[in-house]
Amino acid sequence: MSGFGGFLLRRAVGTVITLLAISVIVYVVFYVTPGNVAQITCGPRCSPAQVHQVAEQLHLGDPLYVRYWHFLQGLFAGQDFSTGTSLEHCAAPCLGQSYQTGQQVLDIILGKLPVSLSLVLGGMVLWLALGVGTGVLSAWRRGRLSERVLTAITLAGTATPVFVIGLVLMIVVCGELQLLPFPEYVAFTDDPEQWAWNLLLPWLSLALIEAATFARLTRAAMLETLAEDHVRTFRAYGVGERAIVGRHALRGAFAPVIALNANNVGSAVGGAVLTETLFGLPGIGQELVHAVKVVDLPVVVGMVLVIAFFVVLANAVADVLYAVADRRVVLA
Amino acid sequence: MTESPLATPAAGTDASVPAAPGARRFWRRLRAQRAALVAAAVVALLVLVALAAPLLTALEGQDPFTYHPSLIDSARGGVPVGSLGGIGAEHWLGVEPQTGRDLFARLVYGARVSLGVALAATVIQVAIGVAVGVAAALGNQWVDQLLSRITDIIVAMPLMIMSLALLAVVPASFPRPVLVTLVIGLIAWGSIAKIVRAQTLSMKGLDYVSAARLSGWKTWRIARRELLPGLAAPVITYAALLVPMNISVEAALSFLGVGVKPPTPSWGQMLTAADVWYQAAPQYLLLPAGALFVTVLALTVFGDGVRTALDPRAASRLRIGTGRKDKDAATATAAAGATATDADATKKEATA
Amino acid sequence: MSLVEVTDLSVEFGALRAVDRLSFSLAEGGALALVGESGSGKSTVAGALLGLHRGTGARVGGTVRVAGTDVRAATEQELRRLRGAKAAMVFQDPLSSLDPYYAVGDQIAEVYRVHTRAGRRAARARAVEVLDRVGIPDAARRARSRPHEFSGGMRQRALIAMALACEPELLIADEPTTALDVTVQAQILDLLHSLRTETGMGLLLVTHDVGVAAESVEEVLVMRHGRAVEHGPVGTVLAAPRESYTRELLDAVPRVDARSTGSPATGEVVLEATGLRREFGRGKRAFAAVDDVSLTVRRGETLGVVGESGSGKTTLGRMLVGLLDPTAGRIRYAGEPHTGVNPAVQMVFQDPVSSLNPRRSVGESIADPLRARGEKGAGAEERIRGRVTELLERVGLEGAHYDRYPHEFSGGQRQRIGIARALAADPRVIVCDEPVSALDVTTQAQVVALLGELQRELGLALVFIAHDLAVVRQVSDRLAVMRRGRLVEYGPADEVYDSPREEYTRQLLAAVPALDPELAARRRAARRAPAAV
Amino acid sequence: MRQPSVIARRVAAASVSLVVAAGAAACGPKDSGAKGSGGDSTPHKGGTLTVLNSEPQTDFDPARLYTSGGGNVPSLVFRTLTTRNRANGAAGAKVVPDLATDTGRPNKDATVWTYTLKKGLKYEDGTPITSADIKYGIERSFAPELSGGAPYLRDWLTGAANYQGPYKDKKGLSAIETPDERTIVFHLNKPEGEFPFLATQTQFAPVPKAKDTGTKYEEHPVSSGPYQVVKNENDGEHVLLKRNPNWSAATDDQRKAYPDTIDVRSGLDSSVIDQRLSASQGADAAAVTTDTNLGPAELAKVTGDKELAARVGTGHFGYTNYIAFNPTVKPFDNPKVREAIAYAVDRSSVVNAAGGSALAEPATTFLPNQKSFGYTPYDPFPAGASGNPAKAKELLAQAGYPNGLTVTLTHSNAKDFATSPEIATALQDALKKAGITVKLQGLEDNDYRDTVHSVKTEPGFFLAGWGADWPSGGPFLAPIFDGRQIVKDGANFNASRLNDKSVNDEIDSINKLTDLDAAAKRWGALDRKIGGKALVVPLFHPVYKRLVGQDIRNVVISDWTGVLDISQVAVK
Repeated sequence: MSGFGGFLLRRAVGTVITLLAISVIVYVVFYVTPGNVAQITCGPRCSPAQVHQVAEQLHLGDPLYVRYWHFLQGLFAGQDFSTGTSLEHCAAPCLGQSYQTGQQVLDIILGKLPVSLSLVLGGMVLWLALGVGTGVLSAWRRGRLSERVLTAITLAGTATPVFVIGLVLMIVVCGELQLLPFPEYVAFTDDPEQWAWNLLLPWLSLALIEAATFARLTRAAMLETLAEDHVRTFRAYGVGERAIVGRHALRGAFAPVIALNANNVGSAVGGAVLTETLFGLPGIGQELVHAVKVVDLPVVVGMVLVIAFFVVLANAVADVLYAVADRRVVLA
Repeated sequence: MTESPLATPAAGTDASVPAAPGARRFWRRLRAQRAALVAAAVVALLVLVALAAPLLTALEGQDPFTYHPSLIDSARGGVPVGSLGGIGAEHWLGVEPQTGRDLFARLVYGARVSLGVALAATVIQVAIGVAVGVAAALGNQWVDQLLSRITDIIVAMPLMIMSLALLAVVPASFPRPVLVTLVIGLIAWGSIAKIVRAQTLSMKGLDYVSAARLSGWKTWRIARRELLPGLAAPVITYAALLVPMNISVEAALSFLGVGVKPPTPSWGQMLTAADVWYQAAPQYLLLPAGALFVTVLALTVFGDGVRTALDPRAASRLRIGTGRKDKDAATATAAAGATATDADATKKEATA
Repeated sequence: MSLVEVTDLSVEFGALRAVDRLSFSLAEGGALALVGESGSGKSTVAGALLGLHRGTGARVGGTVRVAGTDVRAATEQELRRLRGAKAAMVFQDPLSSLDPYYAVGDQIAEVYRVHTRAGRRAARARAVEVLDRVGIPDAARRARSRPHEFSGGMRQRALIAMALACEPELLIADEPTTALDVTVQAQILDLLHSLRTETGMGLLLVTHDVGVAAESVEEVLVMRHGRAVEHGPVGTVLAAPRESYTRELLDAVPRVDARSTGSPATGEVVLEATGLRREFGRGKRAFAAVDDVSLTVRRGETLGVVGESGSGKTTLGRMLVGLLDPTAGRIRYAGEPHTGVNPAVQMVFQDPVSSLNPRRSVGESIADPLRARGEKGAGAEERIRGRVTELLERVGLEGAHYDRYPHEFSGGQRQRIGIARALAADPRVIVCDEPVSALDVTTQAQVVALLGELQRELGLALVFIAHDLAVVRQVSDRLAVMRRGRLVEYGPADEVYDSPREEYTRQLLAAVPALDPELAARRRAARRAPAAV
Repeated sequence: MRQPSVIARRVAAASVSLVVAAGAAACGPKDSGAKGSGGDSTPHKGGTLTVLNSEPQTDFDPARLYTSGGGNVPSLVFRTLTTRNRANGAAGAKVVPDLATDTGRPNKDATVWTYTLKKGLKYEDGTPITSADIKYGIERSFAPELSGGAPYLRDWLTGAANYQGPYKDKKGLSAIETPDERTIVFHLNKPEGEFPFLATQTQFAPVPKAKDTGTKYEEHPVSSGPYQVVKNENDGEHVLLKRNPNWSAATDDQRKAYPDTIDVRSGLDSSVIDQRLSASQGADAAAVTTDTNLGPAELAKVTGDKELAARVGTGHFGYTNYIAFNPTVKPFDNPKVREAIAYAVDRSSVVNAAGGSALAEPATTFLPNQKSFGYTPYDPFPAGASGNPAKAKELLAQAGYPNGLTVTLTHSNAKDFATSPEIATALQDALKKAGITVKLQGLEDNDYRDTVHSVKTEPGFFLAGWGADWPSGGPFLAPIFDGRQIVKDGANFNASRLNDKSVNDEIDSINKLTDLDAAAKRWGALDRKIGGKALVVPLFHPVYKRLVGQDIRNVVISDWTGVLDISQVAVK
């Protein structure tokens, strides 16, 4: 299917361009951010001479385009960093070293990614179940009271900020009722059972926010399909209402839900910063917020690129899934 | 424009019953949905409260800034004295812990910021989104490619992070509420641009647009006279979903410490400070959370109502208006469906 | 006992009474056609036979008995058993009548299993069987592909196969061929005919096209505003109609064999196209919608352009007015090469609904060309309003309509407004793309007459693009027949109609439904000889 | 990896949790009748201690750590020449020998200090600890890659001003001599009686040159203390410590080291920490926190819940929050204006903004209210509990502003309840009563620190705070009021630009004293003298109230750190 190959190639090139453009934007924005990076890195009581040495060490004196050139060099060819006693080579794609901690940015990301992914993927399962479930029910019971109640509950989820829901949930469930342990990230590889128990609450908070969006979309898509001509055909052939809603209307909502879900997962990797902060999950979003506050440019650029990559990847996946689900759509 | 697969449209079907002109039809459908009406009333009330904030606080005889140290118990962390957090004749909704400022006044002034920022940011997002969307749809191949690439970048850019960076960059002398509005406005117009571009592209092929071209009008005038009125429906529908989203973003920015600065009160800020008082002074948390909840709920329900009223196909489901499916390609049918998809993608990252 | 027994049927949607005390009956194996213009209520009757109006808020009066079941009194259970098993329905728009996400075979199997206790595999086998029966080649494989992978004709055959699956006693066909090309329409009508002779099932055909009725039924019932106007054997009704409305209806039907009144004009060449070509799509998927077409349009003359869907006639039309830039070839207006939009060459569009901006008043739309020309200075508004009023009256409407909105007009009136807008630019050439295809026969005739008057009075050159050979015959002086983007035949109209040189043109003409049932039967036998499409 | 946003001196324990709001919500569950910590209170060895913190143990390298008294968690791994006396209250503010046999033997004018290492000191891998390792450890702290420590070594050691660390100039520091394996001599460029206090910092921890891996050393530093590092994930986000077999209690009478393992977790929300400690279920019963105060919810409940009250440890750390003036900016050049503001300040509303009287005490002196600082109470401009607007108006009239004036107060946007918006708005409201309209200028945290600490951009009127590197007047008064410490092109802390010869001379003469009690009295007197100039307006001193789990025993809180000492705590 050369069309598909062509599509992938075009999307890959587009992605690279987009990511590079984003990295330029981030570099420019953070280059002008106030806050003397050398002073922050060196420490509160450093003498001007020491600050100058640190600035030298981190090439902070170079003009913007030189620093960006180093960044590109690192990305495509790798870079060497001195640990004082030895030279440490950071292989391509090397996103550089954090000013504050000296850790490789790539290591930081790889350390944080599993947290964000487990939060988002778990959340996805719940928000799909909750969202699509509510959507189908409200489409099935359209117009009746139960639909109004369902819609109100899901809308309530969207309307309340996560840091309020999360906190109240945590204090009631973990504190008062002691049903769940207080959320603390346990790597999946170490202990899957604990991993799940600990993440149940963050998943629920994240899902409550997203569920309403999916409920609304599922309901709208199903109602739209129910108004199509082919539903009339099947009614004219005596097919029961339950089969019509179950087989045909739900199938009609399949494509838009997939597309939205892929987008959601993509942007949630970086966007779940509030949930991560509240539940103390060391994810990408929380790390990025901190890095911005201490103007740790390499970490910020690295993180933003990773988040943007997931968003763009998610959009591409959304398009492919949409085309697969609805054969009539041709991959542009 | 290839040959349409069907040789002729359905000549034989029953003639369409003449329907009321756009506006009247819209109001009739909107009135038919009780939930949307209630929501519209709530939204109107909120806007009124926000505008009349000084009047209301004067009525209560308080203002959002004066401290009342006597009304809080310093030894217990600044918990308000008196039942239910000091609710009484003098302070209708009690007093704020640690500072003793009047909660009712702060809530009412807070509405100004939260609603003001959200509405203004939405206007910016719509303006940029429509401009970019229409330009991309009507421009030549390169213009379309460039603008679409830019839109992809904006959508891919994590909203929260860029707000943090921009809010850190701009000197503090710049008035903060305006800055927050600009930041939210400048960063979240991506999805509306996509919707407008799709809708304009679909309208570009319509016969009355071709007719306008034939009569000699230039692209720009055609865009203004023919296309923009057609865009009103999807844009209004989407804007009604954007406002609650922007309110939540302002609250999130405050939670991360970069939102509106004290002493200007805003719901997001109150929530951020209040979350630790969950047990000691619950009303401090419940009041702003309740206010935020009611506003976002009302706006979302109103937004849904507007969408259903504008979408002719939905009208038939509600068995009002023409009673027959309008196949009129120019109305917002397709766009309304797409609206739900795109609107919610950006919302996710803003407040999760 | 008759298959269908309808007495005093009336159906009301809110204030509108679509069907008014209609009674008729259909014997077993019989074939009846409900003929009438849009708004006559014929489709509503078809729907009432299967109780499709139940639950839509419509008020249904009178009694309807189909294959022994009283539809109005039937319980939900009985109604569902009736639909598909005893009486099956085929709809007009094949594209949207099938679920785009499921394979065609599966959909037929689903319907089959509703009415029989058959297992999944048996149902699928049945689906393949009926698909084969309706003439779909390689039925087993095609059963697995999805609706959008079928052509228009194939999809309609699949729908008919779905109807056959449960061997119903009655087949209701609501405008089954209206959305198809004339050649494909002929094949579908033949298929219906052979199925009826083979299975003996009854047929209720709903159509606006008298010719289609003549070809396929024994009895015809003419309807108007929900009431029966005339009912009788098709031969007598068509040959000697008793009611004046029926006569009026039959007179308005264009005949493909009627000689055109106009004489070939000798005016100078106003518009000339040489070697026009237009490609769509990129790389491997590119295809030429119009391939090397050259023709001329003379002042005061009408050039007819005929072809089936996909023949490239609309693309050609849009290139002539400059809306579409040709990939190759040139257009010369009054001798000079010209690219892009040309005020002297205007267009009338096909779909009355989308040809006028619903949010602007009718007068404003007509005034567009005047304002675009820069009608400035004092009194410009009066002059414009005057000119528009003049144009409105010239196309048979009133000046007072200036401030009304498009949705307050009927299809025919909207086309007249479209013509007025074209005239506002004082063009020398008007390209009409399917101007009357969306209209009823009577309105069609009036609009065609209006175009003829305007041509004679203003010396306009007209390009009349359509798929209906009979209508084109009435208006054109010269004729171009197009097939897959190429000019198949090009010459004086009468010459091409009476003695077509190309085999394709002959096939086209043969497929046009004749008003005379005997002639139709002979033609059907002649057609049976060559293999089906 | 996360530097606390406050600029002032670090606290003894891991850095003060100034990023997270001071208050923390937590609602203790119904009291599940667990045995109070009082019960059988004799501590025993064994078990696992969990430390629940907000801030991670970033830069866990002796060269980079900036601690007061060797730090809480770091001092479990890095023993230093001297250390703080692990005892409750004022006794805990003294310095005692650790690796060295004594607290150091000065020469006549305290410019040369000699230390001798105890016998039998070993690293975790069994190799002996030598004086050369101590010297190498100090030299490392000068390398730019390992920046972050306190400035004293650079200022005090002769010829160390532009030394760039062992990686760049190999020959090392001449100011430090190691005549034999157990003796080390420090040569200073001016008399420093309080050198033994400096020797408690982690820079004085031994680092074997062979095992040094530069910036990677922090992942697995060689331990000389009772515990060794098993795991250090994400630069201090999760640190796991296990017993160091080669540590001998005989050579270390300060660290009890009861638990077998110590699990230090961070990145937790303050509300969660307080909630877990008050609930105290499962592993949390043997948990403590070193950086998160009680939240308003607990404060409100503590008065009623006896069991919970018993588990709260109250501590005082030498730290003062104050208003700083820049006399080179109008109208603050006029002392009357500064005095008027001092009178107008309402300390009770400021204390409430900082978390209430449980978490903050009003301050009228610049030195913290502890004996070791030589605290001598004085109040040059008595404003009473909630301000004296009348007196302030009177002074303003004298200063030429009869109908008040408008000024701009600069503060940080970080929620640290020290220089944060809440404190600024409290002051704004108070000064309004005295006719002084205050406009607020909130800056992002980094921007705030750069602006406030640079001579060129320093605003006229801003919030600031200062903490003790060690419990003595020296590190408090010198950097702020010593004229010679004004830095023209870098981080300057002498905001009031005071360059008074008598003050400078008095500082030098006190530095000569090695009798710390005598020095303390002199620092107290100097504080009162400077107070009279109204260069600063002290606001409040922080008070730490932190919960411990139910099984925690032997809670020791010294005045030096104000936080419970992990090396003393037991869980069995």
